[in-house]
Amino acid sequence: MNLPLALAPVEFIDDKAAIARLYGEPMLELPKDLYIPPDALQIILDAFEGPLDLLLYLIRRANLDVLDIPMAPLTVQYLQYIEAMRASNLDLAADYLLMAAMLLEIKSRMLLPRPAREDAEEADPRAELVRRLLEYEQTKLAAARLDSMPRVERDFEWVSVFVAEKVVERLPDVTLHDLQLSWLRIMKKARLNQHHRVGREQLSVREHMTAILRKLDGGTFVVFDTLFEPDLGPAGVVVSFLAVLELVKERLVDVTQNEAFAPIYVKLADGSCDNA
Amino acid sequence: MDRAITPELCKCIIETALLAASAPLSVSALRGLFDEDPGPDLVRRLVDELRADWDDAARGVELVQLAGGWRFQTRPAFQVYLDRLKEEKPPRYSRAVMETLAIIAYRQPVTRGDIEDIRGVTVSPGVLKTLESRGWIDVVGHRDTPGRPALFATTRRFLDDMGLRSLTELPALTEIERIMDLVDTTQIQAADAAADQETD
Amino acid sequence: MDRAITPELCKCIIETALLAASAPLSVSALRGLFDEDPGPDLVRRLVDELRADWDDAARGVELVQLAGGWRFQTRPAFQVYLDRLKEEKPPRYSRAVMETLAIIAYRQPVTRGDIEDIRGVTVSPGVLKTLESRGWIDVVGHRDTPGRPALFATTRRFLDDMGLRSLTELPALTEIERIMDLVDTTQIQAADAAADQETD
Repeated sequence: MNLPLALAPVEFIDDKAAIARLYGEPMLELPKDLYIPPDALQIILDAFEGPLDLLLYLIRRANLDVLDIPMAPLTVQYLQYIEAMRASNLDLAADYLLMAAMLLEIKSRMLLPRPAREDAEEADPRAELVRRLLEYEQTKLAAARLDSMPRVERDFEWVSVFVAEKVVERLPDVTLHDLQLSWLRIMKKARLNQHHRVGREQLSVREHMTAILRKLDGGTFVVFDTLFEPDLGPAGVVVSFLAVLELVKERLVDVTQNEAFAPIYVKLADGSCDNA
Repeated sequence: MDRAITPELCKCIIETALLAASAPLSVSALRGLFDEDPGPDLVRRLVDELRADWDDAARGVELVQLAGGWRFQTRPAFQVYLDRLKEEKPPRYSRAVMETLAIIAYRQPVTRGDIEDIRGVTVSPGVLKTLESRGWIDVVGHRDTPGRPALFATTRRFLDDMGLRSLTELPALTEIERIMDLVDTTQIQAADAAADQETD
Repeated sequence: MDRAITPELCKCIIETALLAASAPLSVSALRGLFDEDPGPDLVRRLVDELRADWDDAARGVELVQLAGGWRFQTRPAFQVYLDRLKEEKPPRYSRAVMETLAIIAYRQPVTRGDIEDIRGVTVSPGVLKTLESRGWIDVVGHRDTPGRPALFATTRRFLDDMGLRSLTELPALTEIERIMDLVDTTQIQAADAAADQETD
């Protein structure tokens, strides 16, 4: 009988196929005239992840106890697979041959007569193989479970909505505190150098100077009266007036009056508005 | 499973697809979600409903229609928060820029020469350009002296950005001078050190 | 503007950030959204509320906690629809890849030699490259043995992509592990006895 071709590593053989029983477990019929088409062998080889996987398959298929492996039939089975693959000139991985050697070694060690008492502590020659088989089987199961866990892109997707960004350059934040510190620094330096006397000045006069310059921005004559906002109250008007005087003093504006009591006009000093 | 699909489930599927999509989805793409095509009219109606639902819930994300189809995107008002998740440090102005700004704020209108006199160093054109492009200063006139230098002053925008109603709300100079002796000089030195590391 | 922030707005901002994020956001990252830190307790409470809100609304999207923090993701039940929009199928990994991943996940840090010992076959470089390029494993060091082989471990991205908060949430290696414990003791002795019988 040929080897079953529909190989699936988790498949178990049914009892009818067993030709013998070992320790109460069914044993497989050992194939005699082995013929497996080469392409089928390639499939067999591809179906296994390596010698451990193949061994585990043979053990599970025969419903054998991993902890009590009958070395002789298992080794025969394994070697037959290997031989079939070699006979078909398949590129057999060295790992498979290494395992064959290991199985034969275990088998021969078990055949050796053992002194009765002394080596009671000596390990079963199969122990290492059993450990490796169990560890590999554990890995196989873990891999299958890992593969069945919900995984991004296969079982779910991340949510990441588009961030509507205005393409603006991020500008530095400046606080009043920063401004204050900068000013303090300037003054500290000024004091140390004693070069410049940073005087105290009425800030609101400066503010009004700027405001008036803005009003005159067009470069045309502006009626003097309109520079004052009655809403600001008497103090505001006075400050505005001081601002105009200051502007005149700094020759930033021209004030003209054609005749007494005629309207007074204010205009930016000549050329002042060129680049404004 | 698809056969007994309700409009409610249909809407839920469309919403899920739009939330997970990495590009806008057209109505015809959305129709492709289903085994049995619900037709363009139903899909269009459901997308409209979705947009309204999200608007009503006043969320930070909205469903918008673009050339390529529909897409969920964050509302611009939330950008300020999302920006904070970015690792980058906030940019800072160099010491030269900050001192120039302080001088213009307190002594306006001033010329570049004035600023240089006070700071004791020449002012690079880049410094004034930085402040001008920020909209914080502008030229309000020219002094009637040789060369007719431009006079700089702070703008309305500057006041707005600083949270001031008028320049008089700037910390008063006299006050500053008074507290100057009180402020532990370490604070200034620390600020100096920080500013020195920056480039302009 | 941040000053008068209400818990409602706070929640809306957190929701927006989580919807827009391209990676999980931790509670401390979420706290960084605000100018004034609302503190970990409030943020945690609001995130919990958000999760409940989305669950109650029976949407196709849920808020989940992963190793890297919180993230919105679509529910697996909706994948059948979303798959229809995909132009290419997500990669299916070979058994070699999945077994290598399992070994690294459960026994990290491991060298390539360790993996080969357990699997009983040589590990092709492509297998490790596949896992590395997916961002699921990386080299965390080198074992101090001849050749100084690289030690592989799984990444946080692996946990996030598998929907896990930590490695302890990996499915336990139960049954077989139990057997393994017994192998070294009683079972081996029993096997010894049996082996003695076999050698006749």
